[in-house]
Amino acid sequence: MEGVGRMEAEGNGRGYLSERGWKSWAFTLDHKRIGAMYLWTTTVFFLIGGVFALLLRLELLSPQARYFSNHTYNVFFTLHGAMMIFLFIIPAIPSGLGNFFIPLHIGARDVAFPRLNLASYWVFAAGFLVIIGSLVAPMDTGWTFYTPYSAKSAAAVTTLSLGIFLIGMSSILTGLNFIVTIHKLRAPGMTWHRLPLFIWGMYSTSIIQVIATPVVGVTFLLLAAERIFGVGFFDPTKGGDPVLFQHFFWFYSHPVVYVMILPAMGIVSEVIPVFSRKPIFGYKAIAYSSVAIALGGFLVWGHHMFTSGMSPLANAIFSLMTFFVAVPTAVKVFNWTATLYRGSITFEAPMLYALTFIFLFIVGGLTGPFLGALATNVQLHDTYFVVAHFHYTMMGGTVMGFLAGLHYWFPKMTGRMLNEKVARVAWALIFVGFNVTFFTMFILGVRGMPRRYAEYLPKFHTENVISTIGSAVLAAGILVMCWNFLQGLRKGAPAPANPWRALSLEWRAASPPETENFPEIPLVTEWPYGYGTPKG
Amino acid sequence: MAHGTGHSRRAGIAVFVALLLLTAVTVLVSYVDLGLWNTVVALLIASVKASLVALFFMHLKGESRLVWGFALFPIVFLALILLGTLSDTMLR
Amino acid sequence: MDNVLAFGAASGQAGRVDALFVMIAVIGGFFFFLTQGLLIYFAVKYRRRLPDRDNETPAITGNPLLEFLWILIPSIVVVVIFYYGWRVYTDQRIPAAGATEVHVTARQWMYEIRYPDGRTAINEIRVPAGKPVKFLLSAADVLHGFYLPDFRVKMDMIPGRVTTLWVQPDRPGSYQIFCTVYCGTGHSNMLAKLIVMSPHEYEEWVEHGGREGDEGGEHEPLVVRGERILSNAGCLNCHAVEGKEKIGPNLRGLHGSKVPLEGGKSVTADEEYLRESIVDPGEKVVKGYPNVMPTYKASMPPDDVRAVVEYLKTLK
Amino acid sequence: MSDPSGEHGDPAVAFESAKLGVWTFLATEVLLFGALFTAYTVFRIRYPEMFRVEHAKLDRVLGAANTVVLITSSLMVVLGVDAIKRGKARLLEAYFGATILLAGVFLCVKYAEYAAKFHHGIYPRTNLFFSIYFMLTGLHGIHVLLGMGVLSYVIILSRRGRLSASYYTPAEMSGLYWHFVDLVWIYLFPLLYLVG
Repeated sequence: MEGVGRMEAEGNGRGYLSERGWKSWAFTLDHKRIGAMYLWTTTVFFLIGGVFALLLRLELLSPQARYFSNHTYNVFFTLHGAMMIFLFIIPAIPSGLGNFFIPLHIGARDVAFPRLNLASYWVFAAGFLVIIGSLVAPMDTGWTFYTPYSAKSAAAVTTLSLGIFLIGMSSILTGLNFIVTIHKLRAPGMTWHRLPLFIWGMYSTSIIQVIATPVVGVTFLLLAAERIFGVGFFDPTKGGDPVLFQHFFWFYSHPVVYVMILPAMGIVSEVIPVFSRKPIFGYKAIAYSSVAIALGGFLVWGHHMFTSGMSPLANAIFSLMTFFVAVPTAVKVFNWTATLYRGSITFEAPMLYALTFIFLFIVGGLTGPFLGALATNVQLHDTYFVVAHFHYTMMGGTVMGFLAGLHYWFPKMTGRMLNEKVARVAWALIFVGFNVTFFTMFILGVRGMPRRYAEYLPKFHTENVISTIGSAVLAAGILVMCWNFLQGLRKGAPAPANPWRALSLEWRAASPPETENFPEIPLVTEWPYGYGTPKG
Repeated sequence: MAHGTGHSRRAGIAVFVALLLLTAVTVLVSYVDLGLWNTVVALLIASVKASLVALFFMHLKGESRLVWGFALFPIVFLALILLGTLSDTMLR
Repeated sequence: MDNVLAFGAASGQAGRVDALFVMIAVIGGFFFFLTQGLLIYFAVKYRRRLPDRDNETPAITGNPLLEFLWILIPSIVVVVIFYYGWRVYTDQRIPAAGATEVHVTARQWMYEIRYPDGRTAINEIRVPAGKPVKFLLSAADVLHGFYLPDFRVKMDMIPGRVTTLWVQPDRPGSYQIFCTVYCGTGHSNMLAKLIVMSPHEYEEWVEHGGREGDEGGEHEPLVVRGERILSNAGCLNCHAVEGKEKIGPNLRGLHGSKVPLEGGKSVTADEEYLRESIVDPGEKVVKGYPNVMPTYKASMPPDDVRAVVEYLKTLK
Repeated sequence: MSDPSGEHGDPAVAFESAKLGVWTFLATEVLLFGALFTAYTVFRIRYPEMFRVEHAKLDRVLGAANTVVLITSSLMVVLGVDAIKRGKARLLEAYFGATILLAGVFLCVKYAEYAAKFHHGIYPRTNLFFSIYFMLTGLHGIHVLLGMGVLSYVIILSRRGRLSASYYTPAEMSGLYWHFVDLVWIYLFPLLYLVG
């Protein structure tokens, strides 16, 4: 695939990767290097979190405690949840891929505040070090830290609170940086309606990070204060209200699922047109639905609390709002599907993962109304149905989007191509393993198995065994994929500047991009989805 | 970039005096028992003071719509977390 | 619409929840096959055929009517689902007149039941069929849950507050109760039963003093009786007989053994020690175990304690 | 919305970016205090009697004095920023120095109030009103401390001759932050000291 346009700088060696030595990384102000550091860090935590998940599945092979005590099981599911949420899925796409590609997408040399960007990474690093430090007395509270249990637990909750506060700060600063970057540093001619949809997703995400994260920050401060000073906001014996903790927690933690999913949706919106050779269908609808989801996401936090003894009015309002936030998500799915219509579709790994995202996200999305409707929520809440729904949207959604992005941009980030055959084998294993693991959990949930159970009644045995087998297949897929990435890094074929013949700006930079990104700031004259012929 | 002028200094001092007066008023009113109205009056005065600070000290008055947006935006969410939480705690 | 799902609904209310479930499943199923079908159909039909001519796709960028429709139709559908879900829920929350009230207090890791006439029990609620029951739920330490899957209902149990849950059990039978809010080490062992008896049996049971110990008859051997009480009173939620330890020490081989206590002393586990550990567990806490066991002074009469101790003595 | 430029070098873009960044940061701060204000409202509605009795234990004269101190410090910042816009770096340093001094006075008064409370056996754990009082004023106090740090940094920059009539972004931005700290206190004072 020889150069598509004369504008493109051909990859001349290692680009932004030329400089060597740890100092060139630790003190770098280059958004690409900072993004790469986030990607490495978060991927490691993804793998660690995955190991915990496998240990959980292993224990659930038998109804009775066999390999670990109940306490150990509880520690494992807490660590699985907390690591996956706070150290992988929240930072992975926004801070990792976002850092790398926002400036490249909008035609800027860097983010608005490069020093702040580096500081964000190190605050993040401090946060995860503190969290690792809290393992001296590992948490057994679940990643939701519900009071009063978390206020009484003998585990190092105070330390962990501090760690999550730091992670939150990093997240806020990154979001702030992106907002300003997108407002102020777009290349000439890059109007809002010429922005790639990934940028719309990232912008909406950043808004949520800036608005919602401080609330969870202060919530964890209050939890720490409750343990240190005996402050009683959440302590019923002092007149406090444990449910207030849940309000604060979910005011952040519900919008934050959109921090996870919106950038992934952005990636899918990038990948689908490129591999269908068609313009994206309904650009404005996709762009504005990202914003609508981000804002609407703030109105629905109460649906995590329908059985928490909330007032009937609050239950009704939050249920209604929950349903409305489903509409813009549905719109996106319809638009992606319509983009495929009359395309010329190829199935390279990024496209496979993007299509998988849509497929699994539809399952996750359509199981949402069961949980949004009050009466069925009362039945299904806190059962494996919720676990399955959550994993279909977050792992089937966000993680598949993340993998689509990694495969799509791997040539750009590293200057090397991946082995397509191995990538497809990995994809097949992941797809099958995922569905076997998590679809079974819907059945478990409908049959009434509560979540967070170290031991369970024998009648749930069969499904749990099937699910565990699925998780092994899934893990095998992930391993093959990791191996493929490492092989690609070491000896992948050199990548051209634009292997996928895509139109967005990052492909005009070299692979890997030079530190300055572009030889000169590009002048933008059209949107990035001009595929196809106008009168085809 | 607007440069400092005598006018902006005079405006700053005028706002300062207004803030002092309003502080005095709110303290004096608090000694009178108005029932629930004490809270309303106190919050009203505080909001006037806050607006003065934002408009003049923080130059919101002459800012672009973008900055206005970012200044007002969080207040919507403040209202949201308050009302959302109260819709539960007040009506249980 | 009873029994629409594979596992039985235990009440009319549950049937309505199932009907809602089926409705959402049908609507969801329709959209599932529509979207997934189109996705797969397009992916297959429009796969690349002519590598060198793949820029000859039509540049379709949108279709206002289509986009309007697929905003409008989902909006209507979700409002309908919301309304139905809300109605079923509201009806479910309003208790029928004349409900029997049962107080349930959760603590780590058991349910303490108190009936209006003062009877108490652990982890076992008995009610007559055909009469509404209202549970007044509370928690003594941390958040717990009260989930009756057969009735499709659950409610969190919150310290310092009373929440309520109401069911109309129609058919006699034994129904599982789960704790659904994570509450610590023993969370998954925090199980209880709702036993719905025919009105006639229930009357008889109440007249006999409403104790679980009595269905074995007067000539039941003490050890058999002790074993039954042990499993009914929730002891096994925290104490395994053998195998992997749960929250407290295992029971097999306990009698006669030397037990190290918190504070450095130790004691031989004789009958008196076992008795005391049941009615006043905080008095002598075994070294290395949390002091979390509640007292059984009120819920287990001396005869029953004696039976349990006799049974423990057989676990060699 | 101004035309995008994509260039870092442009000082006008840098100034606008910094300003937008600070306002975005302040949005975060609003929600940070917002959670505590929500807790305040919830408990005040639930326990009106406790709030009425307990708030009387606070010294409203000291609170008012501190309000005046903070408002004055805000004026100092306004005058300081105005000075550097006219190129008078020494004057900026003097005004910002005065601000830091006033912030110190504010914290001393706060310290005296805390000490008096502790002396009377009143701690954050005493009751919900004082839980809220200590959390809100404590969090605000931390902001004052941070503000003192930021203002000191601006003074150092100015002493090194880095600020001028054509480049005064750090002074302006630290000023925005300081006014916000003042603005939060404008609400804290009546809510905690004046109405119960």
